[in-house]
Amino acid sequence: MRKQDNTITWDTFSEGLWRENPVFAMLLGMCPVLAVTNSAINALAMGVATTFVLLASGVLISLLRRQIPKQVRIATYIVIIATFVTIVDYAIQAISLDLYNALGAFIQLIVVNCMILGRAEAYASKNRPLKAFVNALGMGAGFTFALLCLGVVREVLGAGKLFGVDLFGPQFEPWVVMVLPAGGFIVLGAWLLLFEWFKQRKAQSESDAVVEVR
Amino acid sequence: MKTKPQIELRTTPHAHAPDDVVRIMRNVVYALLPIAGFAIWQFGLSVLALLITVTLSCLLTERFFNWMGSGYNSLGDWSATITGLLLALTLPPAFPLWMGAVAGFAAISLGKALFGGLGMNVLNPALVGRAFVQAAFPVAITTWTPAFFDGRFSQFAPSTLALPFLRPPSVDSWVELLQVDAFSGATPLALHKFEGIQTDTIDLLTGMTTGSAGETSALLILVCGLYLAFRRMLDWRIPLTVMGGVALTSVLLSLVDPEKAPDAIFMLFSGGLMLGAWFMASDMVGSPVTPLGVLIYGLLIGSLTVVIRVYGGLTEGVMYAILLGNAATPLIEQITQPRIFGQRANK
Amino acid sequence: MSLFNLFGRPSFNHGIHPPSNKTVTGKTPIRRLPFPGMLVIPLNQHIGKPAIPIVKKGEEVVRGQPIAKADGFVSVPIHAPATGRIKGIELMPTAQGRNAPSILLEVYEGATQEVLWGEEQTIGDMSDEALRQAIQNSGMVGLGGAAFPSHVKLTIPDDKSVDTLVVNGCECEPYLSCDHRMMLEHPRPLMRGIRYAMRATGTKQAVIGIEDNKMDAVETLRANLPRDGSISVEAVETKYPQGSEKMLIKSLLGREVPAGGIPAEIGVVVNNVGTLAALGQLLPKGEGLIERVITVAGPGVKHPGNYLVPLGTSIGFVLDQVGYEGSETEFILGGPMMGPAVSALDTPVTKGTSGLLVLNEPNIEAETLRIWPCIRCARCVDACPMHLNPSHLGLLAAKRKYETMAEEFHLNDCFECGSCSYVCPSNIPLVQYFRIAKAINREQAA
Amino acid sequence: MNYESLSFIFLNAVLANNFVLALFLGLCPFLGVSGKLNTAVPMGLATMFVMLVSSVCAYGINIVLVGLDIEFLRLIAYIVVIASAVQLVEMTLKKFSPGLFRALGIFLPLITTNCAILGLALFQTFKEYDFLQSLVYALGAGTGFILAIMLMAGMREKLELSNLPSVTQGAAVSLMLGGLLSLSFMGFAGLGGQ
Amino acid sequence: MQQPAAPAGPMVRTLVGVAMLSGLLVVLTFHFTKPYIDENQRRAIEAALFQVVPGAVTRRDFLVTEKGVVPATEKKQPGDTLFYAGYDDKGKLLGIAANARAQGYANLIHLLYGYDPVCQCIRGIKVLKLAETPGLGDKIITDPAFVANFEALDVTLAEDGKTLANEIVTVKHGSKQNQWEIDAISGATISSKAVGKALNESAKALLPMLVPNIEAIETRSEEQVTGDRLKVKG
Ligand SMILES: Cc1cc2nc3c(=O)[nH]c(=O)nc-3n(C[C@H](O)[C@H](O)[C@H](O)COP(=O)(O)O)c2cc1C
Ligand SMILES: Cc1cc2nc3c(=O)[nH]c(=O)nc-3n(C[C@H](O)[C@H](O)[C@H](O)COP(=O)(O)O)c2cc1C
Ligand SMILES: Cc1cc2nc3c(=O)[nH]c(=O)nc-3n(C[C@H](O)[C@H](O)[C@H](O)COP(=O)(O)O)c2cc1C
Ligand SMILES: Cc1cc2nc3c(=O)[nH]c(=O)nc-3n(C[C@H](O)[C@H](O)[C@H](O)CO)c2cc1C
Ligand code: SF4
Ligand code: SF4
Ligand code: SF4
Ligand code: SF4
Ligand code: FES
Repeated sequence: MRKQDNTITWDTFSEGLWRENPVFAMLLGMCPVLAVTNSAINALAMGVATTFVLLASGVLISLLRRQIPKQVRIATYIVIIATFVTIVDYAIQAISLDLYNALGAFIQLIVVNCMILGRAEAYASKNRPLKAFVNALGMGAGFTFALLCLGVVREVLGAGKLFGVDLFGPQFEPWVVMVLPAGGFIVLGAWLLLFEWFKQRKAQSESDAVVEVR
Repeated sequence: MKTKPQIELRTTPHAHAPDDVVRIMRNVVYALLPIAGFAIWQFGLSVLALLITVTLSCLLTERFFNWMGSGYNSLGDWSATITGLLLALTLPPAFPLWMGAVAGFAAISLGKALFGGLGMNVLNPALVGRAFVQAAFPVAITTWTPAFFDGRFSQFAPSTLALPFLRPPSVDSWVELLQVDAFSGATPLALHKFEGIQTDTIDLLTGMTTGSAGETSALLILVCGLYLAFRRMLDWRIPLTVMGGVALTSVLLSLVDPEKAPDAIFMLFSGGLMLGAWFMASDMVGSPVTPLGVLIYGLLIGSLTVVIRVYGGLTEGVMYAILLGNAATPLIEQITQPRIFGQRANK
Repeated sequence: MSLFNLFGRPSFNHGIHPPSNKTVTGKTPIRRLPFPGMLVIPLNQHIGKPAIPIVKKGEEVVRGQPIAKADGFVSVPIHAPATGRIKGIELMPTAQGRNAPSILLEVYEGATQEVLWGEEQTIGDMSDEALRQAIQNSGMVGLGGAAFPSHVKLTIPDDKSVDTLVVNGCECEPYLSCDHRMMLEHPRPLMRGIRYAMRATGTKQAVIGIEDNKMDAVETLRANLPRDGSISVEAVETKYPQGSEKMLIKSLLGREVPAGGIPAEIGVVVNNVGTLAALGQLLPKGEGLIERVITVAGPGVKHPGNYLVPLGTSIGFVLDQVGYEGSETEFILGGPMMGPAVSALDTPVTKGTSGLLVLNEPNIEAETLRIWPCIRCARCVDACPMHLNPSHLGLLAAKRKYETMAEEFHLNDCFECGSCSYVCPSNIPLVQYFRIAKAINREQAA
Repeated sequence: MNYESLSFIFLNAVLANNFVLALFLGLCPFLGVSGKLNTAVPMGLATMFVMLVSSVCAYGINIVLVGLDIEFLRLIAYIVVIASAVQLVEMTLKKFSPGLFRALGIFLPLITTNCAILGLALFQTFKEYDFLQSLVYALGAGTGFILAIMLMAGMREKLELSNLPSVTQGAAVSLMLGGLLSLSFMGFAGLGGQ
Repeated sequence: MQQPAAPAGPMVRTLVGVAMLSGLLVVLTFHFTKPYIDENQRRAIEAALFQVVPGAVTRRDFLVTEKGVVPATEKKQPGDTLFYAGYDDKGKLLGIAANARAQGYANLIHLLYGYDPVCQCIRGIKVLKLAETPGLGDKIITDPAFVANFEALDVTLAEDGKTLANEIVTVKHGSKQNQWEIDAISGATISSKAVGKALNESAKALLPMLVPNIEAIETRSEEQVTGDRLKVKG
């Protein structure tokens, strides 16, 4: 169990970026990760929306953490999260219907993204609002980063565009599979493979180094 | 006693059947060569180039993953060659070469190397490659060109030589210039599904149709398949049950839904069914080892093929049916473990 | 696949068809080999407790004299195969690779081939009890390979009853033809032995099963059948392992021995033709088992054939007598499918040895040694006479899931016939895996 | 109002628009619990069961919400009601059918707030299915989920006995398999289209 | 959420408090964003409407109910069909637009089509939602030859006024003969057929109800020009 420690360090923010990246390291909230990343703009919007919910619910839960009895905490968290999701939902509708249509039901499904509930339970309910905020910002950034990793690859290969900007001209033949569901699985699988490969290579060269020192 | 000989100690049995993996695979390659030859004769240079490109791409990918992994060179077992040849034979004749190379790469990497190489894959690598490009380049893979046009040995189809990553030019004007009237671009299955035109069974058997490079002549495929079956290099139960599944489902559907009733003979000899049944469903790596499992597997593939062809959005369903059959194989195998000798009380 | 066997001979499902390689040896009559200078006679030539020596170092023995006595019921005595002097009792290598206590007998030069021990007995006057005792006294064990004491097998427990004696003349292993020659050359002792076995077990019916590549033996035996019709001869399909008792019973009688059970549970006793012929020969004279016929064959052998060999003769001596080329690398006691390879040429021939096979380099191509991953071709599944799933067992073994193999996939019903390894195009040493798995499971259980 | 036939709704949800493989819903349990067949099957059954419960709940609440013209509370209402309904069912099950509870029970809390469940409730509302259609939709979605997770579990059990390269062990290979399965399911596209 | 052995007071207080807070936030958001969302939706609908009814600048919404065609001022009941009427700046009816949908290759294709009562034909279609394969199925939007099918697609009613004189059919590419046929896109026959099927079914259901009542919507009444903003569900 984490000790109550009020200092905010770089780590508070950065652990979500890489070491505990919700997507690449913990495989949380996979559905939106795969479903809405067929273009970079959707990925970004989803990332921002999720980050907003993460931040707002994190701070509110942290503020109320002493008031919420243990028995009803999950129910309370869900209601709070659902509230912010509804707010985001309407906000996006107000900003752009096209974006709203592209993201489909997945904005509303942020409610059940276990990363958010997980953070609420494991972090926000145990830390000061500011610290929860910083951590949520890191987690949100990590989540958005992962979504972008997928969105960029899938849009570039699948449509020849990046953020809607044509990259290769009209002669480019897009790889349609990339924007289809199968492509989502495969691209995420490929990213994981790549990271794993780097990790193993690093571990390998580290163990080689140890041998050399001896 | 004489000089002490060098004694080798091996475990039983000390005899071994003459077949080994290399020999089986080499024979499959032999059996594929006539089919490839016919495809070249039928469609000309484009198919020749496609066969070479795709096979090369498979071999290079295999070698690349050898190098990434164990370092052990597995090209000698011929399985990547089979994958390449079969994959090329399932592609449309005018398929751009660069897309063929992508297909080969996807086949070996996604379909095989990822799972540990020969024998470890779950789904048929060649079909994984084809399914990948079917989803990636749906236009190119549904572009059919006529067979037996004059000058097929002196010119490529314009789409064949498209530059990598670039959209292949449309073949429409080229096809019109060829002025072939005997064979339109549409495959027998498309003709049947969208225009209600039924191709002659004789034409289906002899390959006087269009379609994927190697799927046209049902008879030739049958002969090559039977060669392997008689040499026990493939399990004849699989093609037989697949074909049985097709026939059975066709007959059943004609009872249930006479309006859409498929014609069993047509279903059997059109499209990629023969090639799929004899060379791809029969890939033992993705099929069950248990006898009862083989029966279920074959019937499943056969019936899925007909259902997709008749009720689905696609004209052809063999590829997906086999992939789904492969995916279901572990489950099928689990429920069909053989009853061992003496297990049932005999009274 | 038995598709082409719909109208063929009776048979079992699955199994394999290795080339039989019996054309030469099957036509060669049995010949007798001379005594070697020294015989090494292991005390554990049979399944059960080793025999207890009753001779001392330096003692003189005559051919046929008992030199070790049975230790309890599941054990048999041993008789001296030649006249000579006991050199000692020492640990010597055996076919199993382990060293075992053995009696060393120095054979007198020019020792006689006459058997100098034994009293004639009238079998018809004996009680069943006495008959079984006489069988034990003869030191008889199954000559079919398992070397299980014959009197034990012929003693039917009170809670079981046996109706049929199956006589196993299949000799399904490639190369081997000693049983074949036995049937051709000694049909009368065989019939006698069958009648003794029927008496001992109380069966009224006996069936001799012979593979249909030995139709001459079928005819010879048919010509020698007793009139009363209690004994019959049946030709069965030539297929390995037709000679395994479970398979043969299935072929001849259509009954399946329950998994993990013995034939007596379904009212059958199985004996090898060699066993019964020997019994028919020895019992009336009250002699013991001191020699046996072995097939010596293989590409490396100059004069392949069937030889009557005193027990305890080293295989090196046998090979010197029949002549062999120097490039051989593999020596096998028994047939190529189940016989163990031996590591030393001073390994002795014992009661359970049915053949000596010499394979040389061309038979063991380098290519066949390469092991590929299982390609799931299902050939092993279609070959396994026990209807196991060797493919899956092999994969499990490679991942060391030995317990799963036994608990869910019937590992212990595998009788190591080698059919699966024989057909495997990936050259996976399946039988070897299974043997290791069983051994490790046994160790874990102990 | 929606005029899709029941059989079309069912087949479409099972095959062509499979919740996991085409719509990306319920991936966490799909990836997390598909390692072994004997946990995947109860998980699938539990999911189907919860889908049926939540389909009924969502249909009911939606009538109330539309009636009161407070549709903007839909999300909150759905999630709360579905979660409580599943809790209630869980408690009833525990009391009256301990056997069933033991088989499915451990999975229930895991999936009450999973996106396949909520997604189903939202989709049936968007598609304006009537009661029977909603029920069939839930049945189809559940069947599709069971199908997908069983196929996946079978394949992963098989892979357990193969020699995976060290980099592909773990989640990556499951995702790739999911991708290939999704490719294979594309064959069902357009089923019943014409 | 284990129930027992907790002081009920704080529990209830928290739940009620959170629920109220959440309700408040949601209601505030709803009210704050509603005008924008409505505006967005109006623009979206009108953009589509004005595209399929060329020349239209204002619109009115109607419902086909059991009672006949009524202005869409009441709440839509299950079974009612919504359509939009488009007028030029002088208030003359130019055409009506209605929704149609059918199963395409990947999923349902949602369309809005414009009906011209003068020529008794469909004057244009707009794809609202589709999940067809990019490069193939989405040619129903991008292929000019296909779009040209809807310059004047004949949907004359049969003499009895209960159905269409000729059902709309999609025919193989290059074989269009009649004004009520749709020339399919080669390579995307399924998507093309879905469009035909969607139009056919919608027109068959809507037009027999609409045409006899066309006078009722012929002119717009002033008060409804702007006030009418009906919510369309996503
Ligand atoms: C430990 C052991 C106990 C046996 N007990 C009996 C028995 O009680 N009755 C019998 O007929 N055979 C018995 N057998 C013999 C076997 O059934 C079988 O004949 C023998 O193992 C030879 O097998 P094979 O003939 O397949 O080579 C026994 C074998 C062993 C190894
Ligand atoms: C794979 C296998 C093959 C066998 N083949 C023969 C055979 O061909 N002939 C034979 O007499 N016994 C054969 N046996 C041994 C028989 O199962 C059985 O042990 C024997 O016939 C019993 O006779 P015995 O006790 O007189 O040796 C075989 C056993 C196994 C496991
Ligand atoms: C991956 C893939 C995606 C496809 N997508 C569509 C599509 O979105 N719309 C469509 O009408 N046909 C699509 N098709 C093609 C159809 O299956 C079918 O081949 C085609 O509609 C037949 O039309 P044709 O007879 O004009 O060639 C697709 C095919 C594949 C392989
Ligand atoms: C009868 C037979 C059929 C085969 N069919 C295929 C096939 O359809 N696709 C393929 O990639 N490899 C095929 N192979 C080659 C090999 O089994 C395949 O590459 C393995 O799946 C690789 O693990 C076949 C081999 C044999 C012996
Ligand atoms: S030793 Fe060989 S030939 Fe003899 S019975 Fe056994 S397996 Fe058959
Ligand atoms: S060795 Fe065992 S597994 Fe192999 S075929 Fe013989 S009985 Fe079957
Ligand atoms: S025979 Fe060998 S390669 Fe074939 S299934 Fe059996 S173990 Fe695998
Ligand atoms: S709690 Fe829900 S979202 Fe989280 S892993 Fe489980 S199923 Fe997925
Ligand atoms: S199940 Fe969909 S995000 Fe977890």
